[in-house]
Amino acid sequence: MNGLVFRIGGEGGEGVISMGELLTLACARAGYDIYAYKTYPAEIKGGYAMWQVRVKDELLLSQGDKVDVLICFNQESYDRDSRDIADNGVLLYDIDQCPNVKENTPYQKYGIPFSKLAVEKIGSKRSKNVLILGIISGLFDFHLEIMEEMVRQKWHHKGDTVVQKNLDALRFGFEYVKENLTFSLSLKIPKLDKEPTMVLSGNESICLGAILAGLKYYAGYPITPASDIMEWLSEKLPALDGTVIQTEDEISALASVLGASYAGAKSMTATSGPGLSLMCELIGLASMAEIPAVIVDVQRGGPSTGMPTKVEQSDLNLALYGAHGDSPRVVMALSSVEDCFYGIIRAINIAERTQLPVIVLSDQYLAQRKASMRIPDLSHIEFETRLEPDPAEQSSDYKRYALTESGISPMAIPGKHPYGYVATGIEHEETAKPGYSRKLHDDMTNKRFKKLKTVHEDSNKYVKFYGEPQPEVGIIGWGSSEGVIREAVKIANANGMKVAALHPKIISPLPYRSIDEFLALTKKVIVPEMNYTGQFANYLMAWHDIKPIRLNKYQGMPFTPDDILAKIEEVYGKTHIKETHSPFYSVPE
Amino acid sequence: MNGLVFRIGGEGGEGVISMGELLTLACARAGYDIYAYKTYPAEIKGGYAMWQVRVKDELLLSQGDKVDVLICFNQESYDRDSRDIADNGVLLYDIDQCPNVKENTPYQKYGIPFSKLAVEKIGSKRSKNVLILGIISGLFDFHLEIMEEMVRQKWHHKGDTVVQKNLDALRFGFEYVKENLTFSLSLKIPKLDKEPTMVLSGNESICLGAILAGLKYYAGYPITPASDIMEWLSEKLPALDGTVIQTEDEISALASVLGASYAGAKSMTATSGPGLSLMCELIGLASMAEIPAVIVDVQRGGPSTGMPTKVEQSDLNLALYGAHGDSPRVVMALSSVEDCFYGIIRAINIAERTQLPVIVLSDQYLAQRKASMRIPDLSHIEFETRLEPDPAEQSSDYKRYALTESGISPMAIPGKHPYGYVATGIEHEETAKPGYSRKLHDDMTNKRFKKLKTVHEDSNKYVKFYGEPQPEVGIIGWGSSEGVIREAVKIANANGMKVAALHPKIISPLPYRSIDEFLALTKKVIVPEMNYTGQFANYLMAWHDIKPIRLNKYQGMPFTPDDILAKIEEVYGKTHIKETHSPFYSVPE
Amino acid sequence: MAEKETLEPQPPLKREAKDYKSGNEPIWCPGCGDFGVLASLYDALAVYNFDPKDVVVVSGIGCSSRLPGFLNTYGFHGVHGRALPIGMGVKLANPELNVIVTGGDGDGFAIGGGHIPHACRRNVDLTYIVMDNEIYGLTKGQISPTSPLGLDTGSTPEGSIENPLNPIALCLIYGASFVSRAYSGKRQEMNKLIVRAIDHKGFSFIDAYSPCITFYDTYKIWPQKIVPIPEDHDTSDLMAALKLALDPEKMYVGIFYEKREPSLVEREDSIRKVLKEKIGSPSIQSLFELFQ
Amino acid sequence: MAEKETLEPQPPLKREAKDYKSGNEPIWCPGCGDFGVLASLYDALAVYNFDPKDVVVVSGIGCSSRLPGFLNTYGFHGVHGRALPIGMGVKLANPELNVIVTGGDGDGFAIGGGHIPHACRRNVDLTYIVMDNEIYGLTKGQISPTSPLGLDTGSTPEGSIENPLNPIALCLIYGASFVSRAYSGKRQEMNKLIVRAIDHKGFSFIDAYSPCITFYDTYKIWPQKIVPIPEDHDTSDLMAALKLALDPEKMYVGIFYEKREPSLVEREDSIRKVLKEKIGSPSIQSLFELFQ
Ligand SMILES: Cc1ncc(C[n+]2csc(CCOP(=O)(O)OP(=O)(O)O)c2C)c(N)n1
Ligand SMILES: Cc1ncc(C[n+]2csc(CCOP(=O)(O)OP(=O)(O)O)c2C)c(N)n1
Ligand code: SF4
Ligand code: SF4
Ligand SMILES: [Mg+2]
Ligand SMILES: [Mg+2]
Repeated sequence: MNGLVFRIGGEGGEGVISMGELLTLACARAGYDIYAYKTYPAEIKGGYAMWQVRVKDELLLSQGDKVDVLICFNQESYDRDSRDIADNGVLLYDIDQCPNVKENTPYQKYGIPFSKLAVEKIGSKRSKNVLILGIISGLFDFHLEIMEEMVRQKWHHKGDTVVQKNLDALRFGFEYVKENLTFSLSLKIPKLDKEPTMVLSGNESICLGAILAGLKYYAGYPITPASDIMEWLSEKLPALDGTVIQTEDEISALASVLGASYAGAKSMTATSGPGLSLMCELIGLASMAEIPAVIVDVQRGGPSTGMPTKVEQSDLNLALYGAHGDSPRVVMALSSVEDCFYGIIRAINIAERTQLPVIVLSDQYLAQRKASMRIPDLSHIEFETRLEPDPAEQSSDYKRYALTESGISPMAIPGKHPYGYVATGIEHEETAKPGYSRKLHDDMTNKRFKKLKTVHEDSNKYVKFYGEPQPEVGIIGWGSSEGVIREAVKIANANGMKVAALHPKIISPLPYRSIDEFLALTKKVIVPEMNYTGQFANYLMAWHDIKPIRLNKYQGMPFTPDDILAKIEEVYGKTHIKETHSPFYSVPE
Repeated sequence: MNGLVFRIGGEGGEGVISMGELLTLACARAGYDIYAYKTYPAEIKGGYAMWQVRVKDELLLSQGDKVDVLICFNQESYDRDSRDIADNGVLLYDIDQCPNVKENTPYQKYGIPFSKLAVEKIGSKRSKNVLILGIISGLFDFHLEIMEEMVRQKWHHKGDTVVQKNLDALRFGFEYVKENLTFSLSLKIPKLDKEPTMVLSGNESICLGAILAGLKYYAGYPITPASDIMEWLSEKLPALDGTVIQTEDEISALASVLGASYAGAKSMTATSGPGLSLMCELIGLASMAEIPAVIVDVQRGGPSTGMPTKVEQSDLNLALYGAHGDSPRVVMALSSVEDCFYGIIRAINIAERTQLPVIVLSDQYLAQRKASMRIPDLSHIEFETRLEPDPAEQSSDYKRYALTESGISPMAIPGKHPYGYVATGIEHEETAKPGYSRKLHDDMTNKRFKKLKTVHEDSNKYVKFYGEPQPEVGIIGWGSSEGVIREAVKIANANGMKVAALHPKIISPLPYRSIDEFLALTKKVIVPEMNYTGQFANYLMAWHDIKPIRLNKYQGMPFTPDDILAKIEEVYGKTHIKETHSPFYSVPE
Repeated sequence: MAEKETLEPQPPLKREAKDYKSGNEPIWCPGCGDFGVLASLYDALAVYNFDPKDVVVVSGIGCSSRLPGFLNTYGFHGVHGRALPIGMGVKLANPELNVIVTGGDGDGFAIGGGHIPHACRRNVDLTYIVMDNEIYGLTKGQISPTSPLGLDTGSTPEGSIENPLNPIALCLIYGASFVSRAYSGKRQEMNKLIVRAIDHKGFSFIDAYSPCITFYDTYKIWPQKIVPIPEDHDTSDLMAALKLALDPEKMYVGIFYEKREPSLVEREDSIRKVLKEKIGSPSIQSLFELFQ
Repeated sequence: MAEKETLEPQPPLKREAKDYKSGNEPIWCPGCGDFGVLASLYDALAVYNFDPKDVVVVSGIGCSSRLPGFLNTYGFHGVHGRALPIGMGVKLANPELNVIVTGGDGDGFAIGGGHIPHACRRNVDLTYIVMDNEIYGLTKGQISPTSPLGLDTGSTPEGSIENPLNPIALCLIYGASFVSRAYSGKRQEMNKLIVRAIDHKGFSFIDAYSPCITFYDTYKIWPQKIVPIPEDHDTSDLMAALKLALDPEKMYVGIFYEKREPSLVEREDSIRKVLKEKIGSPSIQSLFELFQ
């Protein structure tokens, strides 16, 4: 099987999303790799909602370009989505809800009265979604028993009658296909015999990783698309003797995270752009008072309230520079659902090790899409904790901000070590006493920045290289586009184009060495990012001898492999590199 | 006369500052150019305070390097300051308060019992400062009548007895010198016949310019070193039918500024780093909702609470990038007391014209030093107001965010125009209705950034070039170091070194053209800045083909001409440009 | 206030409720309490026959904060929690405007909770209507500062462990000069209250109970507890008002408290007067002279 | 709380006030009221004989907020206005610690005013001492939210036009479980009050009158108005407490209100218990299984 892309579109609240989730999990249980994402309206109720899942028997890197099977619940979905159907694809639509459907199409189509069938045959409009799952099982010879098991698990808590009704709907759909549709699509979904995987979203993956890394304190304020991190953790962390608290705003969230971390707990908050903007002052405090803290920013369309349910990668500048003064911090970008897991562990480790704020960038697309992931091998994961004063040398002149070789000073923990000291955002002497002499500020500034050195090592370690070892065209990407870029590179390589991609996971400090090595291979470098100003490209320009070929998409939608491929082909065909000195008041090329 | 540098040092609260102010104004009234600054303790009471004023019969560009006349009130001042005395300088010190004074010195020195004389001869310790002013008048043959006039004006409201007491003190000091000191310093301060100038601080200059530009609403929250802008305005603006309000925090201050500006008033706030950090979210709102707003940031030592009474230029990154999403704004840097006046007018003009937030960077050094400035010629100043809907074409389809050629759309004013619309931080259609379609976000993002184009013209206009037309070594500076750099260039040129400096006043958008032209002259470019990471140098590196030779001072003190000269000489002597690719985790070279 | 000559509400002259509707259809869930608040507001504006151009409706972020978009007046849909200071700026810049600030309980009492005390004590001339559903609607159901103890929400799966705030008592203690409550289920009453609140000189507060049918359906709980404030309640008696506000059983609707004190606009004006008497209206020349 | 076995304050065992002093001399102006607060705090810590390592004193920014530096306990001198949430984080991360939060009236009621309601209603287990001088000291004398109407300051040259907030009434209405006031001029009383406040389980609030001799010298005004709360005052009677707090003439000192309610730490613990009963202490394996 060469992979299938399913998309379900309809009105928000109609069950589009929950049906998509079931389908996704079923495919994963059958042994497939899956790659799913959703979009939903910013409006409160109603509006267009969509779930898309790609299913394949090998590692998936992107959501794909064309849709093989589109299921339309209503006309709006048809109007938006039908143009994306592959020529040899299939359209299933609710014949009563989609009055205007084109006659002649390259793809096959079946109008089925989903709602009517559900009401008339099962006696409940709500069973429509499960009925459609049955139809899909029938169409693709998909293992009904997997679906049945999932239905049982999902409605178990609602009692036997509800479970039975849904099982009836499932079976009805299954039979309906066999009896009514003459289906010429040859795709079948056999069951594979692979080791079990997890199916989870980026946000869920972050939660899982954080718990594993020893998270003990989480404070947050609801905001799309980060809220479900708090919601998920609040159902689990307290049972692990941790604390989850919803504070009155983001400022309070980060303030309490700093308090908790100061008191010895591994601590974290998650937010989206508006919350990160509000946190700037406290990021500076963490930097100055040297308090480990992890801040997850699930980016959405900006600026300001912007487009809360859409994806964008436009908070990089803020993550790098948000706080007055020279305030060192680490900035990471998560690149896949799996990377969310390992990345957040890395973030907590780095925060603990360096006593710095670590800002972790995710985005709406990554946070809410689902992917399969191998069960992590815990024996290979390292967990770091902060440097504490050596209990052996209990001396009376403990210096919280001692000037050490690495810049890292042992951090005494209240209640644990017999050293009172005052953590402070004022410039201070080694003892933490406020001080403003010229030399002091000089020394302390150097100290605070020196700590980034150890992270620079990580930075060069956690950078991925894909594609041709001797590329003619390069790509440097960041964040959630990793899979899409990798897929594009694969296709390009297969088509004979010498292309390679570099994908750093730690954005600040940059992996200077790795990037310079990459630039030594080729100077034609595409920098794709989901924003207008090319924040990453600009940042690269400051630190490397590079004239990035910008590829900016700012439409609230993620890149597709085709987007990247088109640019590769354009650049590959060229002899001269396009001039990309683009003052940012003009439209990036 | 070749210029004199006076410094007064003592305990905060002893009148060091007010005495310095009197001396400064007196010199200005005598027709001299003056350049004065102070440092004072962050501690609440006590601690070392200092006033320094340089006096010259031609334009002054910096505070100077060496002190010609040092007046020490106490031992601490002696310990800190005496090393700065010029070889042919003079030290006057309170013989009772400074027990440890070096014997053999290249400079002359006089121990005078300031306090004792004040108590014994005038009958009040408080008159010490005026007594010393008298001494200075005597020493330098300075026009006593100017001093007398000032004393009368200053203590006028306290009644005749107080005035008389101070006049007595003044005269006593004057006579004391004549009788007791054998003074070999040949410097005299004759009265010049120049047109009258104003003596004011950077903050005062901002207030004056803002009022002239039509400021009608000011909201702020106290913070060192910006508070006196609010304090000054609150004594004047209401009398001009404006409003000044101290809000509960900086967020509220900027929020109310946006409200007032939306309602049609030219509006402004001023703060320092911590306040700017808190304002990030609302800067993004101004950017997205297209509301003119001027935000003055009087920078101080950072990060976090840092060093509130010390200078630093480390908020540039935050000014450029502080807010999530791609949020256009204009960033300016004030470079002198005079530039504070014209610069703030420019800022208000640009905000009105572009309907953008304009962040204006000043710093503690510039805000609190005093300089003389010619009375502005009002006929040469332009005042802009925002584009409003054309009253002639009162149509019903007013579009607040109309997509125009320039990106600028007419802004209807509540109460004035018959068009209700909703200003919003959510992505929106031309009518201001929320919308999230792919094309819309694309179009609107382009629109918002296009507005910067007109500012780019200003940017190339408001850039200063100093020095050799064909330099071998260049300097690009920003902000308050302009005078110091200019003076260093002057000296270097006089010494035969081909050096020139470029000083942009608008930092974003950069004057790309002017900088490229400058870089075409020489690639050896020093970028001096008062911060650690080299924020401006990094920013230049992103947009220009430049390998800046960094000169970073981060000790809470401004550059001196010698600092700059030393670097010029170092670079000038070299054949190869130093490699300055300095990843910012390491100490900038 | 423009077009409003007397303190007494005028009978509708020309404009009706529909004349304040914008072209945008509300995007709230069917049954959302906010519809009732919006309708009452239309009616109130019609009572005063305000010219839409003289009205500014300011809001924060939340379901309720989308309200300005459904009016054809001026509006300012700002960021989460900052509606009050934005409204203050609007009013101070142009005191002729009629300023109404709206938003949700999260917007007002959580992230924006630091601004209410100051709006109250400054007696800013505006009407603040909080659409209180005791939940975060827009972010899909987490606790708000008014959620009852024990409420099971997305962020409190085992029930909220925080005592709720009492918005009426808060504003009374902050020194608000007009403090009231209404229920969106009773449109007539709510309309009358909004009319009274707009009429009030200074800061007027309405805690507008407005159920979120989707995430915390209080349509069945609240009506049983809601009772009008007794007729004999003395609205100038702060302690009596507090007593009503703190009643553990009943949810009183009506005017709790009302007093006439100089408003912020009036006080700013008096400062201007004092200052002008002292220094006149300084010419730019005289400002220059200050530094000579 | 570590080293504190019973709810009754213990007689000093070993440590005295001086054993809590750090090496740093206070940098306050001679005569500043904050000296009195600091001394009272030393004494109170000595009463409990806390090990300095088990005490964390958290503050914001301001003259008063420099206090932690003068103790040899742990301290956290944060940013302006955020001391309460920082303190909450400290306590929740390690409930064994004794957390005291301090700061000024500007720090607490202006920029930090949005956090107090939530600290109160959550009943966070800490003692909050506001050194209230009704002025901004550190920034050299501008109005604070408690400055009296008409006060002439750097930012209000013609007198403040804002009604002051009443911190006691505020905290009462926010649901604080211990609300009190003391005057730094009366050290004995203040010391006793701090001892009581620390003893209280949950959130305890002390409005600590502490004159700023430099920018608003109230040493002459206040003592005339300050009176102890009448002995017969019932500290469980909220309305009575409010009445005292709102007295227009007198400035009462003493305990206004006190109640025993589950604290945040206790409630978090009960949530943990409930959850563990439901899902156990999930192993990492069982967490992985959730997604299979
Ligand atoms: C700074 C910031 N934080 C968080 C959010 C996300 N957010 C939007 S509305 C909202 C709360 C909505 O609750 P409420 O104010 O009660 O309004 P309702 O939707 O219930 O009417 C939140 C947390 C945001 N937009 N901005
Ligand atoms: C975000 C921010 N804004 C403003 C300031 C400046 N600031 C420092 S202390 C202070 C207020 C001091 O008043 P208060 O809290 O009453 O303390 P006091 O000095 O009177 O003890 C202000 C406004 C700051 N440090 N940070
Ligand atoms: S979610 Fe609740 S508050 Fe929001 S529109 Fe729906 S019912 Fe109203
Ligand atoms: S300025 Fe006021 S509050 Fe600050 S130390 Fe001095 S007396 Fe105390
Ligand atoms: Mg709500
Ligand atoms: Mg104070």
